[in-house]
Amino acid sequence: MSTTAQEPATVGTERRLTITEAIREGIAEEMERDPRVFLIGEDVGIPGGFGGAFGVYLGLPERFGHERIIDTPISEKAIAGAAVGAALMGLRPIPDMQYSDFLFECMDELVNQAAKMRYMSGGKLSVPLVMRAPVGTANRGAQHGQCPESYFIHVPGIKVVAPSDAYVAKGIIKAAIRDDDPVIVFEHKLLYGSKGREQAGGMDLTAHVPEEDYVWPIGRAMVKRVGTDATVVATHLTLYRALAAAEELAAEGVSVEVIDPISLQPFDLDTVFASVERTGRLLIAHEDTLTGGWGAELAARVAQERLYSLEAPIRRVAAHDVPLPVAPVLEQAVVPTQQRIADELRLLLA
Amino acid sequence: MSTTAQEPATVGTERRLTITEAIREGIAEEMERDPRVFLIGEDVGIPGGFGGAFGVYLGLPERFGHERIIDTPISEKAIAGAAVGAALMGLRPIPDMQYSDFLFECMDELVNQAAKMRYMSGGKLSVPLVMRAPVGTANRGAQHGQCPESYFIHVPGIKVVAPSDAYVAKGIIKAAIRDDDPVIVFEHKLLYGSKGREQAGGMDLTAHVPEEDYVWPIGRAMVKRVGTDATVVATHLTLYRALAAAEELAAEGVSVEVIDPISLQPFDLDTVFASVERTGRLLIAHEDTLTGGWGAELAARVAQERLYSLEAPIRRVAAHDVPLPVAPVLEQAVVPTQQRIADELRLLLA
Amino acid sequence: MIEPIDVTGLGRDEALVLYREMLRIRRFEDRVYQLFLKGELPGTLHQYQGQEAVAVGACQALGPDDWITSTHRPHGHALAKGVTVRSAMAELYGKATGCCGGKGGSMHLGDPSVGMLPAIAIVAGGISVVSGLGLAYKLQATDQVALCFFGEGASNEGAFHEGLNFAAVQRLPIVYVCENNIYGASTPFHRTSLVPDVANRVAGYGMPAVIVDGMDVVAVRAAVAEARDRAQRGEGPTLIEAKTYRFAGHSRGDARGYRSRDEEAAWKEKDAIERLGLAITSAGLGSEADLADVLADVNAELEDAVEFARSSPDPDPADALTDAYATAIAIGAAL
Amino acid sequence: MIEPIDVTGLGRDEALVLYREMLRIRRFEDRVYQLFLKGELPGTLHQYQGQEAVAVGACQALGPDDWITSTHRPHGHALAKGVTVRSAMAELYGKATGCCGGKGGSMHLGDPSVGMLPAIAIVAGGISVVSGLGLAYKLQATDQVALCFFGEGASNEGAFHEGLNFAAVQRLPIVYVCENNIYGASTPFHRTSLVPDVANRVAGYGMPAVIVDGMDVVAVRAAVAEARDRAQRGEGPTLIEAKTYRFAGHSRGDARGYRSRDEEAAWKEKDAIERLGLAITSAGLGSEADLADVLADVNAELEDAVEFARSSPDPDPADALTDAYATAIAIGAAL
Ligand SMILES: Cc1ncc(C[n+]2csc(CCOP(=O)(O)OP(=O)(O)O)c2C)c(N)n1
Ligand SMILES: Cc1ncc(C[n+]2csc(CCOP(=O)(O)OP(=O)(O)O)c2C)c(N)n1
Ligand SMILES: [Mg+2]
Ligand SMILES: [Mg+2]
Repeated sequence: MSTTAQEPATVGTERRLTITEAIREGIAEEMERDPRVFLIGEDVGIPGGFGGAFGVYLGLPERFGHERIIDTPISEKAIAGAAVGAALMGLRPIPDMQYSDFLFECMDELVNQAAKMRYMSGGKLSVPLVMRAPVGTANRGAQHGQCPESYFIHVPGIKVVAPSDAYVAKGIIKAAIRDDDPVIVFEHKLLYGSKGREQAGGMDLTAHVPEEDYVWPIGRAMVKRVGTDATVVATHLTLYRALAAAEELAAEGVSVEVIDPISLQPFDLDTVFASVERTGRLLIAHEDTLTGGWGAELAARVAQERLYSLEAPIRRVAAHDVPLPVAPVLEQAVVPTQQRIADELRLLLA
Repeated sequence: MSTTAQEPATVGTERRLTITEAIREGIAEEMERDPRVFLIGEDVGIPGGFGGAFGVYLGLPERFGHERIIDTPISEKAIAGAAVGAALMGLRPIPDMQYSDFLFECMDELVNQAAKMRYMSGGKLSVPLVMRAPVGTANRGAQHGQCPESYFIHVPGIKVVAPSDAYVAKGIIKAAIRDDDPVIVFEHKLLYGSKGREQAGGMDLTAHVPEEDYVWPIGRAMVKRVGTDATVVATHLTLYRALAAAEELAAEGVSVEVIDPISLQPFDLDTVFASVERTGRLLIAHEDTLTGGWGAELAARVAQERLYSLEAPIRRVAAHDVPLPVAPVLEQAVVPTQQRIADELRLLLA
Repeated sequence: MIEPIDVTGLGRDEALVLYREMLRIRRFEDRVYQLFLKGELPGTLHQYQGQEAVAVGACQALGPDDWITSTHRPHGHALAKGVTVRSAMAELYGKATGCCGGKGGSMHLGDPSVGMLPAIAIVAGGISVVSGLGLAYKLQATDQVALCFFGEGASNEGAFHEGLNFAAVQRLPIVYVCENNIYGASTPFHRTSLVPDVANRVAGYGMPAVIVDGMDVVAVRAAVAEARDRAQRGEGPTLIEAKTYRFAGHSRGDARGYRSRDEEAAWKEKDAIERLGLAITSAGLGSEADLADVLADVNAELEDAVEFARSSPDPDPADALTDAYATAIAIGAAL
Repeated sequence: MIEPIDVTGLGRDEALVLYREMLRIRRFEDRVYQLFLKGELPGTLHQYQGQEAVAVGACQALGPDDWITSTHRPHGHALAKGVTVRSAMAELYGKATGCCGGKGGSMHLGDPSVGMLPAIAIVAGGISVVSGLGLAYKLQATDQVALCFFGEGASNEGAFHEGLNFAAVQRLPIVYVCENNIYGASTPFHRTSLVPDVANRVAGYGMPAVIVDGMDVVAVRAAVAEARDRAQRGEGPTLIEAKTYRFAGHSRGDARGYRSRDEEAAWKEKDAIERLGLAITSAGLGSEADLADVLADVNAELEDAVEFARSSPDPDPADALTDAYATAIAIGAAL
């Protein structure tokens, strides 16, 4: 895996897309290219409906028909189970989970079946499915805002990715569809670029997305901001808050490097190690709760592999270990804000 | 939380029990003491049946009747849901999960309901249930040997304990039943003390269990072996392998301290910190898979809070990141053996 | 043409209570929607307009010690069960005075003091949990009954199967009220089931099922009362399928492109509140003026609640970290 | 008194094939049990004696491209679908030559080359997954049919409800074969269901159900063949409930204290192998000597398999770390 990687410079006309548009385009291209790819989930293709809970699939049923955009009953086990079975038969299903909070309804299919079938078969079968599962708190309370990525880095047999911009999102959904293993793609609801979520902290985010066919390899991180004094590793909305905090500290004369790991399993440790070797200081930031979050694993790896590079204790900033409250003032007291990240950086550098 | 704690010296006649007997006795005492306590699960009380998958409940239906030892259909969601609801109404259910691998069938009830109901209600309700879930590989393959403790340390609202001897097992099951929060009790199948599991590595384990009423507080670790050169934190079967590895190293002149954390959430960090302050070296060992295991969280805490006490990188030894194979030779190549633990200790001390 | 419901045997007071309870929900939902559009309320809303007869009919058949479970669409259930308009409104505002102290929100309204669990927004989640309520009542030999509200879409979840079968086998004192409003989000029930009625699904559990006009509050109340009696006699659970319709979209911002305006108009003809109002005036149980008085009362109650919510304090940010556990464990200190 | 089954219309070869297939499973299980008691086999066993007519009848009605899913009790299904005795036996020994290379084991027997997924030992897990097999056949417009074996106990799982309903709505080419052997571990079905038959449970999905004598291999074969035809005509899934009995305990070491010896004896009278044997000799399709020849063949095949397994190499310990992923990620290096 390459140690650093950047979004390529814009070639030709700039074409700015939201993450929603980028993922839609990535899925459409793969459906065009490979007849084995199909979509399955609740409210994904109903005529006059939503095109999935966040509109990602709008227009796809008209292009690909209802044979390949399959609406289901509200039955997460059936969705995940059908995806596992179809993948075992050589198809490439994209099951949709509306909100990642509902993954808990089909954990058996994911943890005991999707992740283990290949191994149990002695390597004779594989399970190429791509589960889409939006994360992130947005004033909806305890059961509609979790970031459950970290549960899945703990499931051998499953790959976990978490794109945070439109360029990577398109590239990695295409990589995931082409991958022979089960991949869960976690996207953040407040980064979709849809209007009307500003109140909840939503960002009006777009990126240049080239027209040509490309993939972002699973397992490759991206250095979003180069710096020399400290390294921050962060995903999703927290990544943007970390970038803002880095700007804040730049004004104080501190140079912060910010890495988007993109892929959580496999993880591009090389990129993080190389950064920590230079900066000597590491802050890990995520919206998933602290204890047992993926930040713990990264901290443990660094504490084992790069202890002698560290000039200060590794710090983590994450959602506090509580369920999500709904009141905006409570919610922002739970998730890592720009303020908390900046404060943690100051402690890291003290 | 106290920093060290030992099994009390035997007072009066020694009474050695297996973990199975100790848990049965603990449950029986609490059912005697508190009419709100009841058991619910598959095959727990059928006349002529098994007394639960591991015989823990044998004799209880005769004492407490089928109103309080409730046999269910094979319906894990119904079991967990019924436990959550009954706990909300003030009862103290003990749902039984035969094998912890089946917890994935009721993750929603655990993660989205049991863990969050109190918080969502603004603290007005609580969910005092005790889920029993045996773990550990024993030549049964990928779906009957997992150690899923670590998923649950990541669920705010749930407590996680993992007793490894009969004395603690009785004390902590009683503490769990009296606790007002949902507690998952993970026991290791090969430590039950039942005959016939020697081939799979089962231990014929007993401990002195006093007759008087006592609890082992949730959140308190036990120093199982005092040492000065390195600290090992380990649970369940791995704990005994670590103790054996410590003996092995003693012969080489090295003094290893071994800590049984017992409680994984909350975690007795003080005991570990105090030990690491003295030894400067930490090895964490568990049968759960490495990536995202509870060892990662412990390593991260030490790397943040006691970095300057460390004289060497923190090491972890755990099951490799694969599903469980069934062939004994493969199985022992996956889980942490005494050999691997000893080797890791030697690296830690090098 | 709106047809009055049958109110034979209904007293004036009773009739006006049912009317008031339904109207309070309708006006609450309409008012809340305006406030939402104005940006006063955070998050999202799943509204209950159209289904009032189900919540009110069902809750009017319950005793104060009977608990209910609810769903992502709980406003109607909450008000019908007795959650105060003030505390419900404040909860939508995310205020400290809300029924969950600002920790629950629109999808988790509830209040133990009136016998309502925090609503469960996982579809069919309440079906799992309600078994435990019934089991607790059975084990303690109280004469309480638990009532579980859910949508027809929830009947496709595994929890429905496991929960109803378990309750049937254990003969638990539970009344299941399925609000069949035809759609689960954008998806019509007939695309998810080859049988037309949810009631068809429970014979396999040996459970009786009753289909009732969910736009007739008196009929709903009677069906629930009978099921509750049966449960109290120890005969076990009953499923009541109330045929109804949500007048609003699934959640805020739903343009309802998946259903026709004709269908909507046809259901508006069955408006439960208008049908009861017409029955009250035709049967001489009350005058137009009486109904107008009820409306005025309800509006006043609502404006009071809005004022209360607006002027209530935000929760203390520090409170975000309490209540995860009953017996505190140091957050951040312990793992 | 053993009654012969009806073999009208059955040819001699066909009859002897059915006999041989069943006998192979019976003898395999008996032999495996001895080996287990001798300590030659690791882990545990869930044995299939008594149910042979179901596996054989069902698999004989399938084509080679039709896949099956199986359960914690898969030995019979595996042999009936064509997994070789050698590779099944070697898998039980945990040898490299086993059908899963020693990674699966007794509860996960399977072999893609004969159309059998690794058996799924999570009760009802196969019901979830089989939908995808059916969906793949439908989307690719092949004429394959998927067959899902499960026990009556599995019909209490949420997966049963979600899976069967989804398959019905999608009209997937699936045959569900429920082996109702009365018990799920120690628990009799009647303690977990108010309806006597699993077949009662699928009307709610608009799915047809057939109850068949699971001790009659010809009857099972006919029922499955018909359901398969229906599936191939695009008419969707069928449930077949085969009434049967496991002669052995639930797993090794089960003393069967939860059922009576009289009940066991009554079911032994229905032994499917003896009933077919009697039918063969009575109908003149074969002689006692022919049957004895089959037994001798089967025994020879088994001893060869035991020898093969014993002399096969253990897997290489390093192989424990392969096959978790198709596209390798460095274990221990990557997170
Ligand atoms: C387990 C789960 N799956 C999906 C969702 C998303 N979701 C919320 S409401 C809804 C539709 C529910 O339909 P129904 O049960 O009929 O209730 P209604 O909205 O009509 O009141 C869906 C799919 C969810 N909240 N939980
Ligand atoms: C989800 C799950 N719950 C419980 C078990 C434990 N278990 C294994 S087999 C079994 C009984 C299964 O009964 P049935 O489906 O009738 O199949 P049979 O054993 O009779 O073949 C149980 C409870 C399991 N393997 N998976
Ligand atoms: Mg609905
Ligand atoms: Mg059975």
